[in-house]
Amino acid sequence: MMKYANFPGCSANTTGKSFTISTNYVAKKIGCEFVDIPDWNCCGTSAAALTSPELAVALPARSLAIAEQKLPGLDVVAACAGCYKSLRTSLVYARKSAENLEQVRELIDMPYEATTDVISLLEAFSAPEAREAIAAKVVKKLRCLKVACYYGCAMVRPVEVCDFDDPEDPQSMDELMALIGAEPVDWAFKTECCGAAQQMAVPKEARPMIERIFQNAWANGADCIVTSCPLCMLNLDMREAEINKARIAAGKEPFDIPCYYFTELIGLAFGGQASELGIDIHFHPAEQLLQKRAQDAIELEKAEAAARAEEERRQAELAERIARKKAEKAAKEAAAAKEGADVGKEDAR
Amino acid sequence: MSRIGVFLCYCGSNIAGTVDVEAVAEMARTLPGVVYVETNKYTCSDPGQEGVKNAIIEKGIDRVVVGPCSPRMHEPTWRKLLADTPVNPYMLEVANLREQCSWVHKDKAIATEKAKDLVKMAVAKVARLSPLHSTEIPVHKKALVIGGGIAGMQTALDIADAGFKVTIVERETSLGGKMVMLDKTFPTMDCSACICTPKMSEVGNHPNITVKSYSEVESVSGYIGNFEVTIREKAKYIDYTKCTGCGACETKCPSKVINEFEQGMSKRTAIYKMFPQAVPSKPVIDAEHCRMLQEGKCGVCAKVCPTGAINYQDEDKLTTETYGAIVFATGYKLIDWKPLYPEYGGGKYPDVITGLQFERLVNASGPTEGHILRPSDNKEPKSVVIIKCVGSRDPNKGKAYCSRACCMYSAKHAHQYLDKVPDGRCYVFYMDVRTPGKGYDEFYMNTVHDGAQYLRGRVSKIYKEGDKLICKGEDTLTSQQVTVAADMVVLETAMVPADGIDELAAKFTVGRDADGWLVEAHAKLRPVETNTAGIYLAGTAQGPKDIPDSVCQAGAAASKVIGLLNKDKLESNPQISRVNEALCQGDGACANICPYGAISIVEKQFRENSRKVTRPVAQVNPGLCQGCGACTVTCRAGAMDLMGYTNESIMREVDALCQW
Amino acid sequence: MPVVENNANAIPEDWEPKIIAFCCHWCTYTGADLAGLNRMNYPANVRVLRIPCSGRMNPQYVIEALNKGCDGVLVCGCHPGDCHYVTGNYYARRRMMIFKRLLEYEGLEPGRFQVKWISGAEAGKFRDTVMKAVEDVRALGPINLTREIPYFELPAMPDDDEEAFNAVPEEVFPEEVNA
Amino acid sequence: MRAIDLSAITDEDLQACAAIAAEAGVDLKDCYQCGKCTAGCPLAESMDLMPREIIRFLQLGDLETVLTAKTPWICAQCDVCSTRCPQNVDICSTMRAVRLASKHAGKQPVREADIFDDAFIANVKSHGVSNEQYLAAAYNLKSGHLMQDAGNAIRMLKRKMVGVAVHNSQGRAEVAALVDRALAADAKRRADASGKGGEA
Repeated sequence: MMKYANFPGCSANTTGKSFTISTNYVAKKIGCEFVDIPDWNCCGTSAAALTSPELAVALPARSLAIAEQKLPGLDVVAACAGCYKSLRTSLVYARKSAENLEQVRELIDMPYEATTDVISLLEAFSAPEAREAIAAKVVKKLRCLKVACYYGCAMVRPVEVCDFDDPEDPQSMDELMALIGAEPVDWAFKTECCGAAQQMAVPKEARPMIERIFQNAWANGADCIVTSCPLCMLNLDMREAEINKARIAAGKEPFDIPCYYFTELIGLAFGGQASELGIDIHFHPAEQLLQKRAQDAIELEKAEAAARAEEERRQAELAERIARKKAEKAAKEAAAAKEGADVGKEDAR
Repeated sequence: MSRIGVFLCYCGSNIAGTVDVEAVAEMARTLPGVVYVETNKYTCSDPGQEGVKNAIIEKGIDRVVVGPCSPRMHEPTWRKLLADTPVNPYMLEVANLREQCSWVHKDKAIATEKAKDLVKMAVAKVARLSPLHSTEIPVHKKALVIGGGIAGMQTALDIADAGFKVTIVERETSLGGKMVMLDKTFPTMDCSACICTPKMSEVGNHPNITVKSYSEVESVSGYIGNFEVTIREKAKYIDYTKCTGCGACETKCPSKVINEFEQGMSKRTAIYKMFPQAVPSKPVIDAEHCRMLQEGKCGVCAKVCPTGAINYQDEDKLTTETYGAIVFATGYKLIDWKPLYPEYGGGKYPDVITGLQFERLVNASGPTEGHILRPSDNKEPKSVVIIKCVGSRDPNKGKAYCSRACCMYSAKHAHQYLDKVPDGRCYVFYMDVRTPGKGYDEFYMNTVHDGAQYLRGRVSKIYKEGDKLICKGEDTLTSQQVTVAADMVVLETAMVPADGIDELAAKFTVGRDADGWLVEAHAKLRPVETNTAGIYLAGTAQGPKDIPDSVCQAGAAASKVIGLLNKDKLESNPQISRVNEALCQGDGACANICPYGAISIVEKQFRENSRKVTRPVAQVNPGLCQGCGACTVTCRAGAMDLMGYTNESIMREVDALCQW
Repeated sequence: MPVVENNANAIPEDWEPKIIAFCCHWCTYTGADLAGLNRMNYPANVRVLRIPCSGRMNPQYVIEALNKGCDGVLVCGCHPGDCHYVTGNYYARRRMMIFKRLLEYEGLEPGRFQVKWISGAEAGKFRDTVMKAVEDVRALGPINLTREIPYFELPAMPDDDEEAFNAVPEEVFPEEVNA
Repeated sequence: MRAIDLSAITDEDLQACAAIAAEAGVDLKDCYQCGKCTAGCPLAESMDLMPREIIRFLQLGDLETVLTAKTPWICAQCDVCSTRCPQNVDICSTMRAVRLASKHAGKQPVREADIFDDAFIANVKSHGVSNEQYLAAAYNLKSGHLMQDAGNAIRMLKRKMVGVAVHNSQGRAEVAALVDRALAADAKRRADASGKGGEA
């Protein structure tokens, strides 16, 4: 039974709407239950860490303490990578020593034992049970779709805090994509930072970070980028147009790389419609590519079917030829034996 | 009751100037057990020594206290003197009246009081000493060298040239080790094979050297002069007495296997010689990949062999021999960088290679016949990045230490690349260039003049865009991020101890440091000896080294071995630990802390209360024990004691000082 | 702890502290010899007892010395990491540190039992250590001044080693068993 | 360029640099300046000092240079430097500690970054959660970049991602109290540390 306490995060019903919709769609299909932490509050993200270490620990700890009391025994799932990192950082701090835990208790002024674990949505969907359920529900494999899985930095670093996948070349999302028939490409910017809040605070400095991510995905033959974080999504999807404008001005070819949440693509493979999954409200047009690849997949399947038929025909032909040869050989041998027998007879005579 | 003779020395005025020696002598006469006291102007002089000898015989003395200079100065002199008398040389105690009394105090009365105390202590101790006898250990005049790389070969040749028999055990099918894989050697750029293969054949042909290739040490027992070693010679499936090494079998074998010698960059057959100049120059069958041995079908090699040397029924052979000395020349391997550096692609880019792969690429007998062609598409790389310290100086991912040889061989690689690809570009990322060695810095500067671009900084990431490998680094000298779009990247990876050294070292009780290298007895003064007497170190078994250093150390280890084998017998130090088996509980605490592995726990049968009882007791190996006494304190039962420094004698010394 | 802060008044005028120094043969004893060769000067209150290695140092010797009226004990060996016998001084360090805490727990003033690492080259350090130890112990006064030490005779040891070891039970050799 | 008079560096400067390192849990002496942090930094090209140089100036005790550098304010806290550092120096935490020290010293080398974080925390304090549209508006107002992302705001409105309605956590009063408590604890720790520093 897959049941988790859910930490929705501030963007769940705003910029991360599509992520929430598609996650709920997938969760329902595979029988995974998410219970929102009652009265949760903002994790504080990097802004809290850059204001005060105490604040960075206290903000997430409050939501975790509530989860511990109200939803005992359930692991907390955070869909947003930023929330995931903040929650885990606070948790790891509290678990480090009894003094730390006591300090956190004082800061949040609540009972707290730091017993509830925090995992990311990607981790929850990568669990063996979830993967089996996903594999069972796929009705339409997303063949021909070359995806660059983008994990971002908060999902895998620092290693002491986020230790569920490799910090340089994580694989969990690639495996999920392969599970639904898509082709994950091997690319190098899986865990490069998208700039996070700095895209707002220091946009001029931070924009090249996004461009380089698109550049490497494109150079490695990806059709699209798949993410697991609403902030990464916002930075990539919303700002692609602006980057393309600058590229055109500089005489460079613009990118045409739509971005998806991994849950959207899983939903699609379950037979969901783009509008059911929130794919229709992306900034960069996201539906055409999927339609085109679906068409490609149909053609590929046709071609494969033709190739299979051709192969069967050749096999049959070959079998027939072998049978004919065998029959000829047998006839010849029989003749020779007869002749030999005749010679023998003559000799005997 | 003991008959103690006390011989006090004036040492001219050295002692007598500050100590009233006669007063001390007067006191000594009153001490229990003392039967004779004599003073002398110079006891260590010939007449002085003669006097001592005469007194011993005349007065029937059975133990001796001398009160001259420090025992560190003349203790051996006194022991030698006693050896010529009926007194056992270990029934001796020296009171240090000069260095630790007369020379450090000015007031005669006070110094005399102290001298009296020192003599009291010595008398008290000597009264409790018992005679000790050194035993003679025979020395088997034969050495075992483990490892047939350049260090092992040099050690073996030096020992063999001195006239002693040597056996080399080599795990691989041929001698040569890592050196024979290299293309050229810095700083002189000699062809490595040209200077290494003659050594290999010299070793192979030396009348005093037995080469056991494809063999490993199975077990060992014994001690200095008498190591009994069992060697497992793996099945070669070829009768070397019949094989002529013609190579017909290799040309016909149908199985193709990844070639380890070429660092995985080409294939070899299942019946193979490691490389053309291998010694012994005969093939073996790699059983794991042989179709005949795996599936029972094939047998091509047996069919083509003109001398009928193939024997599919061959089995491992065990032989046991006794050796007087053992040299570890087990060498190194390169660290497996792939799991450690995912940011460098973790092995998924075929054109990110190691230095050893580069050596094979640039070698005329290598997989590309010496043309530098990158593995992915066999194109000549026009831009090469060399990264130093991959796994070295990186405690986060690899090893904290510096691998010592990389600065030089990376300069060599840059030089070789620019030599073979004159229109190519070469970038070397480094943190420091360390070139202490004759002609080394000049070599590095020449490489810089060849056009190698040295960049001070560590590369953070290598990734692929198109068919280029993008290397992101910082030139810390200008504080700029730099990127290079390279065709090929060479990682100069750290040296780590060879596989299996942990087990081997444990068999011989040779210590290993935190990184796994074998530990020398003293970093400065005994660099080629181990803490186990009779076992020596040569080459990179002890730590990262280049070829000249390995050869030097090999010679040093050989000279130690020759010094040992030159002796017919060793005299054991009798001042070693002794077990009181009545008290020993056999719990092995002593064995656990002994740094020399000298104590073992054995089952022994005793007759106790008219019954036969079998129980474990500690046993001290006199060939291994060095007499430190650490075990004596750790024994809870007090069963362990140190001869010459027994608990009883030290306690009485203390008592003498306090109460007499 | 029954430590008397200042017992200057109680110390007899003609009293001289008696200190025993257990020195390892390879480092500290050599350093002490070097102090002599350099004609350094230090108080004569310390008597050196030579042991092969600080790892040989049995805590019992310290008890014996203090019990029999020594005013202070020094234990000196090679610097950790420099032991002639590789690991002896590491064992000594652990044993002596624990033992020192035990003695202090029992009420011994810390100055009476000191452990120092002195190399064969550190003649100066040997001199300084001796001077410091003498000074410390002198300030503390005679050992039986600050506490009542009941005289306690350790169980008698066999008078002669040879006899002690002759007491070993008779071993039965395999041949004998077979026979 | 300028010359640094190393003998003019005061003990207080050295102590302040050590305190920054201590807050970050870093031993500055571990760094041997290989530059791997800078090499992998996705923002280094926009920084006035390389991340490696920040560590170097801390090693030297040049506090003023460190506190006025833009680098820690441009840093996106992506942790790639710390993950790859051969000597396990947590450069990312050091950046954070430097930035906080700079903030508390009243420096504002990159005004916008400081305004953004303050606006974010103020937003969280009043609503318990972050309301992106109001955060952006507040940021634009305070930083003077009035039109930044205005086009994107319209696109978001069209997609009904944002609206005028404010989301509030039910426990926003509790959250506000928590923020105050945390900041008070932070201030107390800093005061204690500087008090100690003064004594030493």
